[in-house]
Amino acid sequence: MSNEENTMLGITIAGIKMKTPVMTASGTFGFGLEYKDFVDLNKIGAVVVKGTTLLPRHGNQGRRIAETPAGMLNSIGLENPGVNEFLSGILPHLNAYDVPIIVNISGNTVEEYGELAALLNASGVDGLELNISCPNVKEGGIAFGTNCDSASAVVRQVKKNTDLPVIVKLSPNVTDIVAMAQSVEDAGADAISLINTLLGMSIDIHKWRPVLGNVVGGLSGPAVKPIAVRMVWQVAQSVKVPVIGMGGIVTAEDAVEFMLAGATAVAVGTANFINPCAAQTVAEGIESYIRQRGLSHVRELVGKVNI
Amino acid sequence: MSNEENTMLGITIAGIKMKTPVMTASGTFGFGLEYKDFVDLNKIGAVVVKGTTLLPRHGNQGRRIAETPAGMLNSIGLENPGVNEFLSGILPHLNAYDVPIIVNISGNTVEEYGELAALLNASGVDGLELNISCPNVKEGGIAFGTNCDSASAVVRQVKKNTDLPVIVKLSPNVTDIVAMAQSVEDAGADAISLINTLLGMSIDIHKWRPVLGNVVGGLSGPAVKPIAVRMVWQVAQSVKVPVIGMGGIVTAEDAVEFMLAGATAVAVGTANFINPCAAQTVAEGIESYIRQRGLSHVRELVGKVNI
Amino acid sequence: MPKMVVEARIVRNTEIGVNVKELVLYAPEIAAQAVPGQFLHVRVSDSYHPLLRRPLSISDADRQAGTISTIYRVVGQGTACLAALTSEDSVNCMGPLGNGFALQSQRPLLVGGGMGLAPLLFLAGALCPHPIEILMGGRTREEMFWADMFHGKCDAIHITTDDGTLGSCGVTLDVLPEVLKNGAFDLIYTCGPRIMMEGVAKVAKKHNIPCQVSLEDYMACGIGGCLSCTCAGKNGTRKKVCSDGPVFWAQEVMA
Amino acid sequence: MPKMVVEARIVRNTEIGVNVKELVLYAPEIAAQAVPGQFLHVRVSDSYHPLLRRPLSISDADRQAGTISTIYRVVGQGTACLAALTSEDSVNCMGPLGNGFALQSQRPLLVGGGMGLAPLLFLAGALCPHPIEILMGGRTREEMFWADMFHGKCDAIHITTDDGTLGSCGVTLDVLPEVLKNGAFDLIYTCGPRIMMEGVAKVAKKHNIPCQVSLEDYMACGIGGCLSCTCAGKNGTRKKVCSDGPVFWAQEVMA
Ligand SMILES: Cc1cc2nc3c(=O)[nH]c(=O)nc-3n(C[C@H](O)[C@H](O)[C@H](O)COP(=O)(O)OP(=O)(O)OC[C@H]3O[C@@H](n4cnc5c(N)ncnc54)[C@H](O)[C@@H]3O)c2cc1C
Ligand SMILES: Cc1cc2nc3c(=O)[nH]c(=O)nc-3n(C[C@H](O)[C@H](O)[C@H](O)COP(=O)(O)OP(=O)(O)OC[C@H]3O[C@@H](n4cnc5c(N)ncnc54)[C@H](O)[C@@H]3O)c2cc1C
Ligand SMILES: Cc1cc2nc3c(=O)[nH]c(=O)nc-3n(C[C@H](O)[C@H](O)[C@H](O)COP(=O)(O)O)c2cc1C
Ligand SMILES: Cc1cc2nc3c(=O)[nH]c(=O)nc-3n(C[C@H](O)[C@H](O)[C@H](O)COP(=O)(O)O)c2cc1C
Ligand code: FES
Ligand code: FES
Repeated sequence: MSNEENTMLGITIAGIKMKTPVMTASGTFGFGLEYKDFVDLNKIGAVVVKGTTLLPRHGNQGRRIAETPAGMLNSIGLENPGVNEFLSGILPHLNAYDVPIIVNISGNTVEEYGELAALLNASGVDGLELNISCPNVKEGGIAFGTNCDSASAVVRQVKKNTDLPVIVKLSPNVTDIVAMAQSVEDAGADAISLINTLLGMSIDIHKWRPVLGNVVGGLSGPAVKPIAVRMVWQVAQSVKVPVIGMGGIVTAEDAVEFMLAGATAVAVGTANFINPCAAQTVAEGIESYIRQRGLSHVRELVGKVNI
Repeated sequence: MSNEENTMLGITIAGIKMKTPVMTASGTFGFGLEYKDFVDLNKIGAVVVKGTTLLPRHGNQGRRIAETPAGMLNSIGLENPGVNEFLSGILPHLNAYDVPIIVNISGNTVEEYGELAALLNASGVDGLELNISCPNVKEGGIAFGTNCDSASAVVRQVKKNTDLPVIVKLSPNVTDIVAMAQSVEDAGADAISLINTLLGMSIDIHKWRPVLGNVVGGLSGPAVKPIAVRMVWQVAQSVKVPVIGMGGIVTAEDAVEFMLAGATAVAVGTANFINPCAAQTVAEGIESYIRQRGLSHVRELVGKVNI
Repeated sequence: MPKMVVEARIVRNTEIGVNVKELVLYAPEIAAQAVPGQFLHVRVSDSYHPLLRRPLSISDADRQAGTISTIYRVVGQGTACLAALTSEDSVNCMGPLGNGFALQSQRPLLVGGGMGLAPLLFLAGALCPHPIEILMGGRTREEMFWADMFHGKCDAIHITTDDGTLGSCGVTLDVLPEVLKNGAFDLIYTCGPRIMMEGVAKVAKKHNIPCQVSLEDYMACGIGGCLSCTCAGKNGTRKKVCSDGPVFWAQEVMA
Repeated sequence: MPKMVVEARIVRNTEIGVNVKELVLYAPEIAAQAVPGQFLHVRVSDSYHPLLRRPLSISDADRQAGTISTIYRVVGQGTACLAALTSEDSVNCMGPLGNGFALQSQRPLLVGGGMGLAPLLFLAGALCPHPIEILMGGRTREEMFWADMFHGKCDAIHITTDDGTLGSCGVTLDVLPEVLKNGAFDLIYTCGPRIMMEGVAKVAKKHNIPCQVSLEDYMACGIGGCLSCTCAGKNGTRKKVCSDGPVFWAQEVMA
């Protein structure tokens, strides 16, 4: 990427400098390295790694994904090798690339979030994303993301334990997304990302059983895009911190829609499964779009929807 | 339809006898008569008419629908000729058919709901469906559907003013659908229908404007089906009154999925736009399914998902 | 006139202009009923993406052959799906929908712009053998394959293009006054961009000539059931473009 | 071995059995790399419905011609989309994915059931000129077009069908002990229904013959990034079927 291009797409979110505003959504891009044959990791805005927990997790039993119209359900259940293995076994490989690494973390208790944050307050990590909204783990998980007070408690605890920028990822499974966003902002969030998946279910009508081993799972993909755009638009108007938009982004046009709604950056999730180069093609498409519109920088799109 | 067939699909919900468990979702089937060239109205479970208000409404300005991946947004804004015109100009024509008529009503205040219920406590009307969840009107609408107390107040007021069965239609735009369902059941609901549309938004990236004149609109269609199935499953386990399931049903297989999740009856909405005969083809398909499984009645499906 | 939904075999789906195709369907029941101004509501794909049908005006109906035609421009995903179909495919098709043009004119003037010329083609055929004049507008010469299609059906064809590459340079409204001066028309039929139709209706009113317009709007059901497409009629009435129209008397829906 | 994603032209997509088709793609970069046991991850439609790719084993790779093949059964929406494509189309295709079979065997036995025979076909070609025996099972004679495909590649072909319409009546596991008695195999490769592979692995263990199994699971990414497809490995390890497999030594993933 030439310098000039850098200038058109380069952004800074909560102090994290990114070459493009296109990140990868946690859980859909492994630890980044899995995609290196398809994407130049040096050209991605930021790699947000798979949700990481204090101890290793095996995740949920049984079938973990189901296709739905223009979407998919997943119930991975936060399978991951645990924070220590991440730090010693994975992070060094990732740090061979010139790309910001954001670690998505999940805890069962407020204290666990704090512990994770402390452990990850390490060189080579550029930011934390708090997953307070995973619908796939029974012991809490989603509860933090649907209650303003517990969400704030998590954020405060994390902020106490880290110097890194803290992004809080919101659940869409709430009545009032704006109240959630304002609570975590008040508690010290440096940025807000949304949306995580919507809680859904599929039933196998031949077997009379849930399709997923975990019964319910999280809905993602193009199907959810209108809900995500609406929430990003509502939140972006109501908070001062930058918003990272995601939910169904597959094309550059989708990304532009989120940015017009108020997102400073975006993330591609399910799209990585459709097009393993998505993070790069979306960024390239945004740049063409900007050029065609005669703009000079991607920030000129942010929040520019005319109501 | 032969008698035997009647017996396989016939159900009673809150005292309303239906020949099939397939109703039409409010707002997607006009007042029924619009579809008479395509569907034999005598063979539909029940016609749920377009949302009706005390006074005529012109609805929202500007573009009212947008297509989204496997779904659509609408912001009709409850355009309707008002309850008086419905009673005098439309209902008599509908009553020429042998099909239960359920009137979907919306008010701006608790009192308006009561007044509507009193006016519709008329012969030729078989039930009321309370739309406490329309995301498309500014003056309240959705507020009733996202707060347990105001929802209960609406239900109690309506029950005071009518002898008809009262179905309460829930909004999916809530953190806790079960709490909403239990509140309206406690307040006297005779049945619960769900889901109404999810609040969404689309932005035109050429014009930098919302696609819909009303900025936001309600998402419906196959895209939302996994969310609807999950909510029906959660609610059916938590209330004693029958549940009417809807949200993305296009085929008989979709309908069976909702019934296994716990719906006693279902409604087809957006599907009517794809296939104007949907209400009939879905019912026929359910019957074939039942026969193939060697069952004798559709009720043998209800809530039978094996967890 | 009962409406119906049929699985219609594609007879042909051929390019007739740049990004413009003519689709001919075998649908004898619809062909037997269709009148000019009515439209089809076509399921362009079996998948849920795109989800909704696409409304397309009927540009011809051949009762003998049992076929109906429509002429469409490929503008987005739906019309692109349609363009990919071949004579081995069939499409699910509702029709004939809406109300057609009033056919009592003895001395009609047709004013059409862009794809609005499609229903006027069917209309011109139906108004024969009365002498017909048509005023048609397009962006550039390339779009004016229409002229060939109206030859033989019309006594006079007036053409405008935005860039002057065919006929007069300008838009139909520039030429309309002169056309009206030279002919004693008893009805003006217009279909095309909203702004053009509004202009035509205004001029028609000034000249005291009855005028029919054919409106477009985003449609879900196509049959009056969803209220996606309503517009304001006179005296505070509401009109559904799909089932009260798409053809209206200008004064019903325009100031 | 770098993985890649290519837009592959369809050379042919022909029916070779009841509801079974062979798809041949021109993808020289993938053909140059592919080894038996690897798979393709195919985007069956440009629309979002179906949304995800479909994993299909590579059944052949012709480096000279630059083509790769896959044999698939039409079971649902995705494979139906694929079946509708013709040599005028292309498909977006990731490959070659996963790890292939160990090729060191001098005296291999292949045991396959149903569509699990597809990767074994490629394997049989690669193991030549060693003497190969294959034991294949299917429901009924109709499904056993496979036998023709393995002719010339194998020295002995043992067949079972559930209904006895071809070969022995029963399942592969019924015949396996006898086959093992008559040959001194140094490696058993198996691909097919889970229950069959588990049975084969057990028998192999009893006979002290190394065994490779090729697992299947529902896959989103196909490259180890989503954890849709993980299973339990020995000693509490986790294995991703897509990137640690799909081929495993039996004792890695089975009791
Ligand atoms: C009664 C009626 C008759 C019509 N007859 C014809 C015809 O004979 N030939 C023809 O080419 N087109 C006709 N149209 C317009 C045609 O329906 C749209 O061009 C088509 O639906 C676009 O679908 P798409 O998926 O390709 O484009 P989309 O991706 O949906 O949209 C592409 C562009 O088309 C515009 N558009 C989409 N739908 C409509 C609509 N219903 N009305 C106005 N603009 C729309 C969008 O704003 C966008 O700019 C008619 C429309 C109506 C309502
Ligand atoms: C590594 C791998 C290699 C494969 N190789 C072949 C092959 O060479 N030939 C072949 O015909 N099939 C193969 N399959 C299975 C193939 O991927 C599925 O049949 C296909 O994805 C079904 O898609 P569909 O949309 O047609 O069916 P769907 O509607 O998705 O499902 C139809 C049926 O197929 C089952 N199914 C769907 N996906 C899978 C899957 N990933 N694994 C197991 N069952 C599934 C479903 O349970 C359902 O019963 C392979 C699968 C994997 C994981
Ligand atoms: C397979 C899968 C796994 C996911 N795992 C996580 C996770 O570990 N942590 C998290 O915060 N979000 C997780 N998500 C949610 C995504 O990061 C993203 O918020 C969501 O999928 C919406 O974006 P999309 O529609 O672009 O996929 C996961 C999503 C998928 C599909
Ligand atoms: C165009 C349109 C208009 C609607 N109008 C109403 C309404 O007036 N009252 C109401 O309760 N629900 C209304 N709905 C919601 C539907 O009745 C239904 O709950 C929702 O669309 C989900 O079902 P579906 O996915 O099958 O369409 C409307 C939906 C659509 C698409
Ligand atoms: S399109 Fe549904 S009312 Fe006109
Ligand atoms: S399919 Fe994504 S990890 Fe295997």
